[in-house]
Amino acid sequence: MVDLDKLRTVAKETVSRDDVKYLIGWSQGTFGFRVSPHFVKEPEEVDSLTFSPLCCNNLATYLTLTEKNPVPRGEEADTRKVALMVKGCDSRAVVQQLVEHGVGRDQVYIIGCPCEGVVDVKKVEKKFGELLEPVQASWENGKVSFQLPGGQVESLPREEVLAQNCLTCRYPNPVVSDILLWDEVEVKGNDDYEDVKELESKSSQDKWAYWQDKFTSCIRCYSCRNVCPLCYCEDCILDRLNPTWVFRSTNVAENTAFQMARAFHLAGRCIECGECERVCPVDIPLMKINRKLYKEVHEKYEFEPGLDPETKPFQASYRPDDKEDFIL
Amino acid sequence: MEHLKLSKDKLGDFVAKLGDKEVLVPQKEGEALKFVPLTGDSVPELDYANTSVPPKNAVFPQTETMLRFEWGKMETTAVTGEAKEKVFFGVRPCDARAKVIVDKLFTWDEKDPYYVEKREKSTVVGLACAEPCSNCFCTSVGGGPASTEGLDVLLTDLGESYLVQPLTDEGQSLCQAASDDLEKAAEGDVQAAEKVHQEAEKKISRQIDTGGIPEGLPGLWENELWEKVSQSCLGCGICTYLCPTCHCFDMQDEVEGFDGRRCRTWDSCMFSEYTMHASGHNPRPTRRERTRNRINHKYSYFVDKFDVIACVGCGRCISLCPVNIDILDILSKVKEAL
Amino acid sequence: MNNKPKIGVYVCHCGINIAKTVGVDSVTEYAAQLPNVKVARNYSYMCSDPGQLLVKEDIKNEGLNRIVVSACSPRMHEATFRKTLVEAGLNPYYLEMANIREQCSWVHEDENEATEKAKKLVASAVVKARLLEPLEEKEVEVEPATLVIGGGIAGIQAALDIADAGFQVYMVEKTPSVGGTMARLDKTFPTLDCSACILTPKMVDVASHPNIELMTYSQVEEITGYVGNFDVKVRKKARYVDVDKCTGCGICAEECRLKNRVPSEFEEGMGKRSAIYMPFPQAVPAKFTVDPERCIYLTRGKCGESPKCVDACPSQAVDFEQEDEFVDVRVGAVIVATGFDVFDASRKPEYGYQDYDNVLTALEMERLVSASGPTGGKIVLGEGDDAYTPKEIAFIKCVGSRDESVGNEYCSRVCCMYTAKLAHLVHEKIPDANVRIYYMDVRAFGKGFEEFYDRVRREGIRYIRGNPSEIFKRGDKLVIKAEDTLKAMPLEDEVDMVVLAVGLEPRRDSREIIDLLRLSQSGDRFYMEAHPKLAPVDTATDGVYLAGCAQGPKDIPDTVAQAKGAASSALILLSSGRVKVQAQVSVVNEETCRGCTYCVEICPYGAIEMVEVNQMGHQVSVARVNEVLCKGCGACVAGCFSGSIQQKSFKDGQILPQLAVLGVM
Amino acid sequence: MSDKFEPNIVAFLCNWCSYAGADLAGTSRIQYPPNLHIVRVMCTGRVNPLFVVNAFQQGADGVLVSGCHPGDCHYMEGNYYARRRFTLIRELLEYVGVDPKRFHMSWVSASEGAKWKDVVEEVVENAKAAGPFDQFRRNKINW
Repeated sequence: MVDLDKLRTVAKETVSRDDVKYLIGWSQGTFGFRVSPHFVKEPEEVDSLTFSPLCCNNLATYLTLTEKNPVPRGEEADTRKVALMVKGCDSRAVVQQLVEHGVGRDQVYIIGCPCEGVVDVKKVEKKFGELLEPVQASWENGKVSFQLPGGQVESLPREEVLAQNCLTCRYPNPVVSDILLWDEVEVKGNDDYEDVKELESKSSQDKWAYWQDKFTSCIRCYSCRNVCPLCYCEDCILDRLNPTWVFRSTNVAENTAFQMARAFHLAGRCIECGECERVCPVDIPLMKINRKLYKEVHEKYEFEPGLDPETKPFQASYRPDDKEDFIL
Repeated sequence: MEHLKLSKDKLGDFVAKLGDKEVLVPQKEGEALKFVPLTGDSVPELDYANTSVPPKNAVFPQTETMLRFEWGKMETTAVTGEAKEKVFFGVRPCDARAKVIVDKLFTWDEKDPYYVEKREKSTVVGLACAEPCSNCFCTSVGGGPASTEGLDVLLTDLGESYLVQPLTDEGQSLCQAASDDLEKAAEGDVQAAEKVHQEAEKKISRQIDTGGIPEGLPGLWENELWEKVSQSCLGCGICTYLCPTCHCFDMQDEVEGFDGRRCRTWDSCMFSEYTMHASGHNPRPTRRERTRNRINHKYSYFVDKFDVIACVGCGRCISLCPVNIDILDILSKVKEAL
Repeated sequence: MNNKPKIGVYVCHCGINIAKTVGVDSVTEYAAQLPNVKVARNYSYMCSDPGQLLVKEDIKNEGLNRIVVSACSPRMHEATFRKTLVEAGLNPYYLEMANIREQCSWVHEDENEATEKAKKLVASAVVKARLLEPLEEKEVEVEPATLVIGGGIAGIQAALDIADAGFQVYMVEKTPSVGGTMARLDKTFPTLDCSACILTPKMVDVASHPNIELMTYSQVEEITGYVGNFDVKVRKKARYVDVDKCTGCGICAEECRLKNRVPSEFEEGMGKRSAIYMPFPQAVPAKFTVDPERCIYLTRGKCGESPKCVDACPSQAVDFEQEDEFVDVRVGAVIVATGFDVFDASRKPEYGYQDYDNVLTALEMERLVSASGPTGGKIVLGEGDDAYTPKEIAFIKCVGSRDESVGNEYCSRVCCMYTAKLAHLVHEKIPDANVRIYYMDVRAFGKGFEEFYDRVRREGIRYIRGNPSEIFKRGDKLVIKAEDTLKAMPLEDEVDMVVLAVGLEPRRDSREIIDLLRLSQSGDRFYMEAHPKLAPVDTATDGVYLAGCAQGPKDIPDTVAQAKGAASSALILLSSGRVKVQAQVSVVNEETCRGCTYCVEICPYGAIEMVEVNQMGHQVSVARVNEVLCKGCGACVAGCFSGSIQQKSFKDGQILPQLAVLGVM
Repeated sequence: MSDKFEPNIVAFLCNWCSYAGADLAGTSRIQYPPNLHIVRVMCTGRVNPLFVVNAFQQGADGVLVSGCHPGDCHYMEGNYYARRRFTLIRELLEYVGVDPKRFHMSWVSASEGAKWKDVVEEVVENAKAAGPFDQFRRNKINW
């Protein structure tokens, strides 16, 4: 069961350690169902930290997103740890970053928060409309209850409000953590890739019609790439001009190439946190692409990323008896 | 110009009468609402708060060919004169104001032929806001749910009919073309519309007093508020690409085999490549500088040049930001630090 | 000289090979108007001296700085034209070739199809040429030593040549003695000189040569490194005999409880040996070895009170505590002389080799006729008192060669002549024997071969043209069912003895050497030479050479010639002391590298390591390529998501424009 | 026959096996359709799967990647990595709606000139059946 007092006391101790630079957690957003990532440097700031079904951000992205400012002459680079609160999927992102040396195990202090699934803001805003006053939410034995403005409490079944990948989530408990805030939750989800299979069964024309419509509306704002904890190249090849892989212009040809490159670069790496789909302003079902490759890697190679920090990266390893069903 | 009335069931014929012009209406594509050409004789439904993609895309397209060239031939063929007559139907007043603001830039010291040509060929039919979104704050930046700036005609929803206010002679000629669907508005209709506008204005609860911000902002250059507000920023392009007043663009030469084109594409000051120098040095290396620049440009530099804040308070950047960075929260912190 | 690309395009006619189907003039015209092309010519033979002169003149007069040669395959003449560029003072890597012969004119008859395709291939080459960068071939020291794998005549000859040239040689032989298959032959065709007489002196030379370190009863465990600097790990298998003490007296073999009860491999199983043995009398080194699979003490842990060989040995040389020893050596070149296996005749069941004792393979026959063989050279069949000398003897040729059903389509080159030799020896030892040879063809192609073949026929040995279909027993005689195709007469031939002229096959364990040295196999599964005509002793791996039957069936004269060839190739390396190393290696852009170590995991040669770098005050770990270890495969480049590691001459920026040109035209 | 669609195919061949196999088909004068244009790389491990997407974008109707049989790679492991990468990109291409007949991978060794001909014919045949590729091709129309 979520224990906010323990969360805040642990946060306070962590931030006041001298080997911790700052702690990243969630705090109530500025309006409606929003929650925003919160960087806590001083112990007093911990009180605004929270953990609720609204905390959908995968904070692991900040471990690799922080740009390194040039260190002024004479000063030392600040190599203290970063403390991070992680849900089940977030911790898998951290594991994958450890596998790829995106971050060192000694550079991050992981605070695990077993999670019973986060809310899909679009689903909820469709039900309650885009509210202004901040809303509180919490898990109540299998349901999610919302304290709406005006004191009214509304509790809805998980299936109606949770994000799609939370309903099928098999790793709600953090895979790696230095400290676990409360006891682990029972695994409810099971994933049989229904959405992927349903699209796979369609004909080539139908599939292309489906994706063509989606990719045409892509405005290449790169929020899907920048929110992803595993897309952290200094200078993404899709932005680069020499060589130019993808033109800057937005049309179905360049957008498809961009989305396929992003999906391929996540093959055997994506841990299905669902952030890319959440942030897309034009609602492209990006998880549907990632989950296709996740399914292939899982079924064909019995490999799931982000579970064991010691494994070799999937795309940097092979087995001589890998399947080859289409090679002439 | 005197007011007219259009009953809702005549909306379809009114739109059909807009002649051979291409009519752009707000329509859903997936979950996202954006301005797309009306197809066939379908009637635009107008019960929406605001489109997630602003109408700027039609006059300042995300990708626009400026000129074409071929291997071996020394001259290039400019791509102008291809703009088509367009009618924006159901534009919110804030988006219309945004066009006026952006016009100032594109007709500043150098008339931008591509933009100006499209702007002259477009007529804007606005729809006053009856139900503003939770993040709207147009009244704080000189706009309003029924402001008429940049509009040719303003419609106000009166229940089963619309009050039609032609505002410019463009709007006037438009209404003449569809005169048989319109009837003279009664005095009561005008008061009813007036009441709708006042109520809408009251519903806008988010405010910010922008007094002192344009002059004070440059002084906060090294203030630590920028660090605090930009820490969780992802550096993506949502708040700029979906902002009706953002107008930055990048020019690219795209070659295909032995011929190519120079095209203009949107760019965002929140991307690091935006200010990346050829030498690799970047004057705005981290998101702190970029966020600071974005706010300063809209609320200070633009005001110095054109004495209008380059923000119409549409609230898109607030509701669509993936990590809930709220421009009003930033501005309130700026006010404190002034 | 500013580096703005000025390209020269040269379209080759290759006589009519290209010009017959590709319109060379229209291709040249087309090339002339491509981007940055300053000069476009076509010429009948670009690889000829006048052809190369054309290029050199243009580089001088027109100031060309990129050259596109559209002619044959770069695998053929890339090196030639690189030399041309160097002679004209241009960096050799400013060259790009378009393959409009093997992959265009020779495979597409329709003229305009071939011409259109040639244009596209030229355009693709021109677009890449524009973006080529100059590369420097690094030079590395060469370790003045050679590793010879295999102690047969090929290995011995190569080792002696190199050692005589004054360089250190390490020879590794898997069996207890050098000599290989040749040591098991009696006489050698066509001169009939005794095999042991011409081989034993060379074996002794190998053992005693100051520059040769001989490691018999050993095998190569691991080879790493690159041309000029191979680090070799050799496993010296435990002999359980101290070679320094052993005098080769043989008392231990006499005393051994399994005295003469173990089938001798040297005698093809016909002779016997003890569990502690020396393969054959003239073995070098003349030392004894304990057979670990047969020795009672080693297999059961106890041999009576104490092993009889230990007690009997006058110099206490037998030592069952001995263990495998590992030796590390560093060499500049490797010569593979691992020889061949004889075709297993039981894979042709119709000849009854596995059923009847008097159906022998040619190698068994060699041991039979050999004076040092199990029967002291007498051709006898049967055991003890019912042994008899056969009268009717038949040879059958092409057993396991030129035969797709057993997967050996090739001709083993040696069977025709050794069959004639064996037939002659039989005739000599049993004057009144009737010898006949069933054959499809007689290939007596070498020096003195045809004369020897005539002489054998004149001695009354009958050649019957027809491949027997089956052999079965009737009474105590063998019946060969065959057809004399010249007389078109089917016949059943009763004989006492049949000798099968078995062919040569690649070693069963050739896979080990392939994995060690990254060799590839040609269609017949022998090791593949770099080029069958122009580079028969080289392999695809620099610094590794082939000698003898490892590269394909051949007789002793060819083997020795090839061994001397391999030795001279290795000596080129050793004598120059320096060698140029692959220039098209990978390089890392340390600014955009995010240190994910994918490339380090992917690199098969361990050529990439992570290094700590200070970037604007931050300690960052990035990848760095060791340009000497990198072989230039590029697997790391496609594995790098941020495109930070690129392979020179095959950069993403050089390949993508090719796709543009090939796509759009 | 003339208006019959002639596919334009881009092929990435590894220098040591398939390129040599194609050369062998040449020296043995084995005839095969001319639709296929070869880009030489040192190893299939070098071929970035995004080249395939880029080739389709830039006008290819079919793409082939051909290299050494597993175990024969001159650089030991290149083709193993290629096999895994191209299995994934093929699944992705098919999932996005690109006809699987457009992308092929093959193992052709230096001695398999005849097999090279069969591979080319099959690839060309399949591409012809799939028809011109225009799904996400960079066409100049919308410039």
